[in-house]
Amino acid sequence: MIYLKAVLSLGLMGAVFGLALALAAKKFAIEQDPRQDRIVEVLPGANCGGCGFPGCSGLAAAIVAEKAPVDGCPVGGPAVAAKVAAIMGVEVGAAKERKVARVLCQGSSDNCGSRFVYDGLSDCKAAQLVDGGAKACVYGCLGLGSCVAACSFDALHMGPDGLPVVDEEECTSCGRCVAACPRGIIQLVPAAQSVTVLCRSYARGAEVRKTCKVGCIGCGLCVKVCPTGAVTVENNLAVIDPAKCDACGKCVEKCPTKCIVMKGAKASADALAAS
Amino acid sequence: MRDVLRLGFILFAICAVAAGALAFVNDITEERIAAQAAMKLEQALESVVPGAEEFRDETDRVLALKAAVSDGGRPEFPLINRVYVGYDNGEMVGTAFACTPSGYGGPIDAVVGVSRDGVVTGLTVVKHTETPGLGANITSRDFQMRFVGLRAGIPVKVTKDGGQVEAITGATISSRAVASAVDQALRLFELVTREGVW
Amino acid sequence: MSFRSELTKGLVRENPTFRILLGMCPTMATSLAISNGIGMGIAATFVLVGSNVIVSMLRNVIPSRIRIPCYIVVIASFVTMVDLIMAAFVPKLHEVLGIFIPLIVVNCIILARAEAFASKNGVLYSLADGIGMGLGFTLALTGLSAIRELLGTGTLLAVPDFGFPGFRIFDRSLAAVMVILPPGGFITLGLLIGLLNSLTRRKKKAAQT
Amino acid sequence: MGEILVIFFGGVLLNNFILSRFLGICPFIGVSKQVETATGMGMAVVFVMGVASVVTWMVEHYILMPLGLGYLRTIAFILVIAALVQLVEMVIQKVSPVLYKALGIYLPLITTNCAVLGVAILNITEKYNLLEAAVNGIAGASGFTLAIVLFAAIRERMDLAPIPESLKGFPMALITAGLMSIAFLGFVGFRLKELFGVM
Amino acid sequence: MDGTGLIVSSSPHQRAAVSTPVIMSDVILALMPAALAGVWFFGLRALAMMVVCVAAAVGTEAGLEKLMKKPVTIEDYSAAVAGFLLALVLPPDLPLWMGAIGAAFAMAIAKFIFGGLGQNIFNPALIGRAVLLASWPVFMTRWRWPIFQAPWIPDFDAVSSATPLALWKLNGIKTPYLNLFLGNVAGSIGETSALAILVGAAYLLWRGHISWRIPVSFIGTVAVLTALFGQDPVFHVLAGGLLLGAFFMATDYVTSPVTPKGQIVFGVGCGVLTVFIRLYGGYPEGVCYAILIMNAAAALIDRLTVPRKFGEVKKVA
Amino acid sequence: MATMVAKTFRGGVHAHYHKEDTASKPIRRLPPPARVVIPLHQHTGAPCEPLVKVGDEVKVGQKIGDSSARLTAPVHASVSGKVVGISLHPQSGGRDVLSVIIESDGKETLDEHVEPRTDVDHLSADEIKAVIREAGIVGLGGAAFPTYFKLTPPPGKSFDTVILNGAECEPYLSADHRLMVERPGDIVDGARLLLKATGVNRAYIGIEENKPDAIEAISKAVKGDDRISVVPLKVKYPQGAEKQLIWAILGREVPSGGLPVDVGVVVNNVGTAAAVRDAVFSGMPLVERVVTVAGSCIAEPQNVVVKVGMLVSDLIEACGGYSAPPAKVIIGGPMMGVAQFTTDIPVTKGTSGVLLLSKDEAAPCDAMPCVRCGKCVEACSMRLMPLWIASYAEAGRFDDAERMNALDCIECGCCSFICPSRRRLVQAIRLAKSEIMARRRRAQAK
Repeated sequence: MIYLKAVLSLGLMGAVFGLALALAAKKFAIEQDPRQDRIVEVLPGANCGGCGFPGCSGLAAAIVAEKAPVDGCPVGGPAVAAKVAAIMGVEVGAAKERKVARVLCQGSSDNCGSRFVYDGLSDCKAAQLVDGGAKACVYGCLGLGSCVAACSFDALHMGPDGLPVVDEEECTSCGRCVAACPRGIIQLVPAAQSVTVLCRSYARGAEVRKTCKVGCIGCGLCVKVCPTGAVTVENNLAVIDPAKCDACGKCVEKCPTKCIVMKGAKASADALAAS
Repeated sequence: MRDVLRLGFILFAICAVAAGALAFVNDITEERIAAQAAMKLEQALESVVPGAEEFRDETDRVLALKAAVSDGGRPEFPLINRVYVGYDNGEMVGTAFACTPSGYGGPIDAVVGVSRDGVVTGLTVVKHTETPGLGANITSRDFQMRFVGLRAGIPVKVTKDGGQVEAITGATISSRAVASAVDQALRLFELVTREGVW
Repeated sequence: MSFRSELTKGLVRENPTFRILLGMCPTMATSLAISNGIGMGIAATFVLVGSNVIVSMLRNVIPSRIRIPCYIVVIASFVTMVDLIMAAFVPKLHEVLGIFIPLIVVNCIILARAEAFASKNGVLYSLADGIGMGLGFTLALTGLSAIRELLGTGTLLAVPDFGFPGFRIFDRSLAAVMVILPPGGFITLGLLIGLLNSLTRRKKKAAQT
Repeated sequence: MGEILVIFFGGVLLNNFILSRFLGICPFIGVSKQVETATGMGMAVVFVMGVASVVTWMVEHYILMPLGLGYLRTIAFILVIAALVQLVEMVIQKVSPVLYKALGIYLPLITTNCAVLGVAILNITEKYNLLEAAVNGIAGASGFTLAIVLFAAIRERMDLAPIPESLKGFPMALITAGLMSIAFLGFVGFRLKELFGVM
Repeated sequence: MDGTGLIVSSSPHQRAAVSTPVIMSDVILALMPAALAGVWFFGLRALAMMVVCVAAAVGTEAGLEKLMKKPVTIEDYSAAVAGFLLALVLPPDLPLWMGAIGAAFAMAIAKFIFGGLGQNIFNPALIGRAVLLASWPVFMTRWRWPIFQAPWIPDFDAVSSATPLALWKLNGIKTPYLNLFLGNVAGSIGETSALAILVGAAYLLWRGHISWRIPVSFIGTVAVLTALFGQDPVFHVLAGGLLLGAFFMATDYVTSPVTPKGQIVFGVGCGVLTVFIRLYGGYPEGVCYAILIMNAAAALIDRLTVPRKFGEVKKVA
Repeated sequence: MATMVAKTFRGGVHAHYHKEDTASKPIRRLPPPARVVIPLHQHTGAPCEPLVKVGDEVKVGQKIGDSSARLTAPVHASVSGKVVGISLHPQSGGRDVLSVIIESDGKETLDEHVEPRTDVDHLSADEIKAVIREAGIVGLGGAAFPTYFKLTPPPGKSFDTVILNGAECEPYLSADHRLMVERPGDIVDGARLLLKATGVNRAYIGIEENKPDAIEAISKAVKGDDRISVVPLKVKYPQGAEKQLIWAILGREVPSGGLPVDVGVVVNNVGTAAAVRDAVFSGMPLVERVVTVAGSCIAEPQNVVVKVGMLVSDLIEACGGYSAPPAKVIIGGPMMGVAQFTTDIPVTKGTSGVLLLSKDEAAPCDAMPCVRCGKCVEACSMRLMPLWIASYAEAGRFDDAERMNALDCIECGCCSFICPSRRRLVQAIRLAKSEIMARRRRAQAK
């Protein structure tokens, strides 16, 4: 008897609530794509905003709404894109080339001086607003480290010479440092690109020579020596087309101000060979 | 709709099984628990009313009387739960009041023993959740002895409130709670005596 | 995934209190003395293991809409069982733990493990997970209790309700009562988690370089 | 009226669920990043705890006690609460997607908010009548709301502070709650009954 | 290559003379009368307490900063101020090591881990005091009479260790105004002499370091409320830690609201809580807890009292 | 008039004024420099196109640059001589601006357009405005907003009051003060022209109380014209900021994001009024202005009348050169002026002062953590919460900075001035404003 009372009363309560919940579930049913939650689970969860949406859940919502591509997460790379694609049931295009951030300036305090003594916030954008920044070269790195502060992957550090250094292994190409730089000195380049022009100055050669020891003077020597026609000079600045460059290193040798450099695997192999 | 019924049924089934299992466990433990509680109560009662060999639960009688004399509003003795009268050879030797005052950490279960002539004969704390090292000292014999010998007719209060009982240092609230329980026990005793119940 | 790794992960790597940060309420409320901590830990472990196993067995039967009520019913059943059994057979210990036993129901660890692990894994692994997590919880609780008991009362391993005064380390009048008051619970646990965080960070850094 | 005020202020200030009873810590720390969401969560808890107090009180007094099924209290109460919370969740999701989004995953956490079960059990052990139980539930929840909103405002400020890396987040939340709890020690021993003339 | 070598910064190029370290050292200066009164009434023991608390506070801050490899900031005097204030709100006979623990806890837990100067939520000195009171209530409620006897107490021995507020609350004995004003009563080291505190407060007000809003609303609320409750407002203003708290603790920049309206709300809140704790609370004195509770509310008050910006369209309700 | 209670606004700071060196000395007219560099963009609005070529001979007052844009102001030659170059030249604030460089012939030949007008009383409002536009007059207080544009209310709005700003609350500067003392009649004539141009018959001239001689002189000059009254103002910075001035004099609050015209008011500097008078009465365009040269590093601090285009380095030379090597060179006042890294920049229409501060005055200081004293909140003349805007800006949380009304900041500098922790509040708020505006532009572009 005592058993029956217990079983029945609690069982009935269970049944009542079960029914109520089930009914409510019907009545208050809401359309939400279950894929969204699954995509959020797959995404890295850093909420870095590199995709251009407010956080990972924002991107997930956009992907589900087909307002963003399945490979919209620059941090996750192809691995995440594949998983997202599986959830969305679409094929990913050719895997995107991995990109890394590169600092296109060598104007350390030794190479490029300053126009005045800056007294203010340690923030590049704020410094840029004060008489256009203290750096002698108006295109050069201000060196206050806003990009370092912006990086949430510990991939950027301030070097001893006052220039930021990218740890290309850690870099996820989220693009936050690019957005943090008031002078567009940091750019995302294909990780495979080994020859880079480390200068952003559009100033004429004579002016560059006045302000910086390692700036591009637009002399065009590199254009002349390049066997594949990958180098051009636009607006007094050498530009390398990564598609044509075969990393032969001739321009690097010829450059009078040493503003074209070899980076990455090739560079270390060469260094090894030289030693 | 079938789906709805299905959900209801599953929850029903799980609840039913759970209830059954619990009823079973309850069945086999109930007696033991009751026996444990009874034993514990017995011990507590004996410790506060020395000399009694038998206790009778006379709560209902006392409460009926209390209802008769009070105006029927809120209970006048909210802290008193049960009243046990101790007898020795059929003669009343004292009364034990089970009280539950609120301490610092929650309710305190205490039993207060009062002799026939209205003197506190013993106090014991059965259960409490006071702060160890401070309020928990209400279980210490030293503290409990401070109440023994107090008489009905004089309000029981801690010294901080102008009374006669020294509170435990740093644990005024717990002490105050116990004092209030003793106070109510004595007042109820006085009322009952005045009405000539025993 | 192996039985063994599921068993040990709860101890340190995924310790429910220090790493996953679950079950804070009972952790702080009961960690006043080592005896409380161990008793609570064992009771919680029992419930955790039982509910993990049952939930894992029922995982394919329970519809997702009502899974939370179902899990809770299962958990509550085990809690009530523990409550009744302890009251009957170890009344002293039952008294020591008092009101904290029914509150095991709402210990987030248990529901979280049911939801996050047992509902997705087989019975064996769920069993291991339950034991591991339970032990981890007990470990954390014991550690925290030890600190609070020592600083707050000056003793270690005291079980007053059994008449055992414990080992007195320093005089009671010098003990900092605040440590066993609510603020002490918050602050001690916060500092302890912070300390473990900084140790892990240091380790990670050391491993990197 | 005095009794009701005593219960209410007792629940909000003296026996604050978070700061002196350790009930409801998980949502307290989880949903306190912004004042707006904290307020929303607080409101949800007030509603749930008020209703839960009434329903569990009725379950106790109309089903369990008459049938002598006291040992089923825990399980019955938690069942009621779980179902109730889920209902509330569904309703909010339908009625106010904004609120739902803000509270996000924390709504289900109200289920495991020990405060709700705690208040239901306290209502019974304190022998409250129906009205007192309802007030106690709302008071406990208001205390929760007070603590969480104050804490959220503090936390917004702490967001900009250079806090040591390993203490960031959870540990800091606990420590701040601890300091708030120290401040609330000021209410210990407060004679509410005297203030409201209930002796 | 520093170009012209000229300094360029964003405007403004002119700054007011008062700096944070100057304010802090002025606070120390303003506390001197109260500290001297404490030494006068309670002897060199009081001085020892001040030295220990200041040393512990400064040492803790410097030590932690060294440990965490952060710049050492003891030269802003804020640690010294906190230690000094803590000593002034402790009983003169508290064991010195307890004072040191209070100061260390205050600096480490209430200030340093919150991010140091300017980031703490609660007044460190008051946290130190509250922690000591919660930890060692016995030691923290043991008072001593100053050099003079207390002739207004009929049965002197029975209550030889009570502050005026406790005497009034528990025994109904009211200490004469003059003794309260001069400070010849039992109490914390720096809180007994209203005269000394007012001298220091006047200096801070004259220097413009504190505004009138918090002290006036705080003390005013206490006076009005106690009068409403049929108490003696003058006694309540002079007794206990109200004046010290209102002028030196509640006005702490970091832990009080920044908006003018918020400061008044803060002061009124402190006043209300103080009176309620004094009249109905478990402690004779409520200033410390009242301020701590309002500290917890300061961030919210700030949020709710953002001034109406100039030119904001007045909304018609 | 003397019994009138000085008016003011809420907030603000009391700064050390440092005006004693220059305020008592009469304005000195400097001889024309050998060479001037006249930027084609000295004003708010579109830059001018050059109207001359290299090699052209120009005369004083000859228009050398203009634009067809709606919001612009033409520029005129300030000396007679030969155009030797039209090229980029640095201007205040580190910008390079296309400038016309003229080698003076020292003859000061006037352009034929410059001749006194005899029919002033018969000019219509539109004719006056046309004269003002052609004369290239802009606000001389510092912002250099084209005056004719200001005087034309946008459709649907109208003026009922003209205010002349003689507050001159910036420390060090005394150019307006001297002008009011020396040419009160011209200023009042200018005020009358502005009344006519806007069709209004109520004008106030607000002057801070610390210039009793100016108040007296102007009061004397307005006697008999009851349309114009002089209003003494309390000495407090930024008393001369447009919105604060309107509030102090009229009790009207310019709505957030709005302009004085929204409350029916047009505010002009007293110097602008004098320039308007000159343009209308003598036909002389704006080619020179009064500049305060001050600071502890200038040998002869004083107010001088300077040709627009004169290089600051030449100006310093003409004032006796440095008395000590300056650490900071500021164009404008110390509160809102712009620090320069070179003196190779021209004086423009908006240059109210040149300050040379010593190392002690300009010493860079380390910012300490904010102690939340709330002094910046009390001092903010726009009643904002500078500490919050700045903290959010420094943390890169610009949305939050916007929510705290960063865009309402007028950059008066009171918060940074008063901050005991020496925080760079204004710079951080500027950063926030520029980022918020950049985001808005990006959002619009999308």
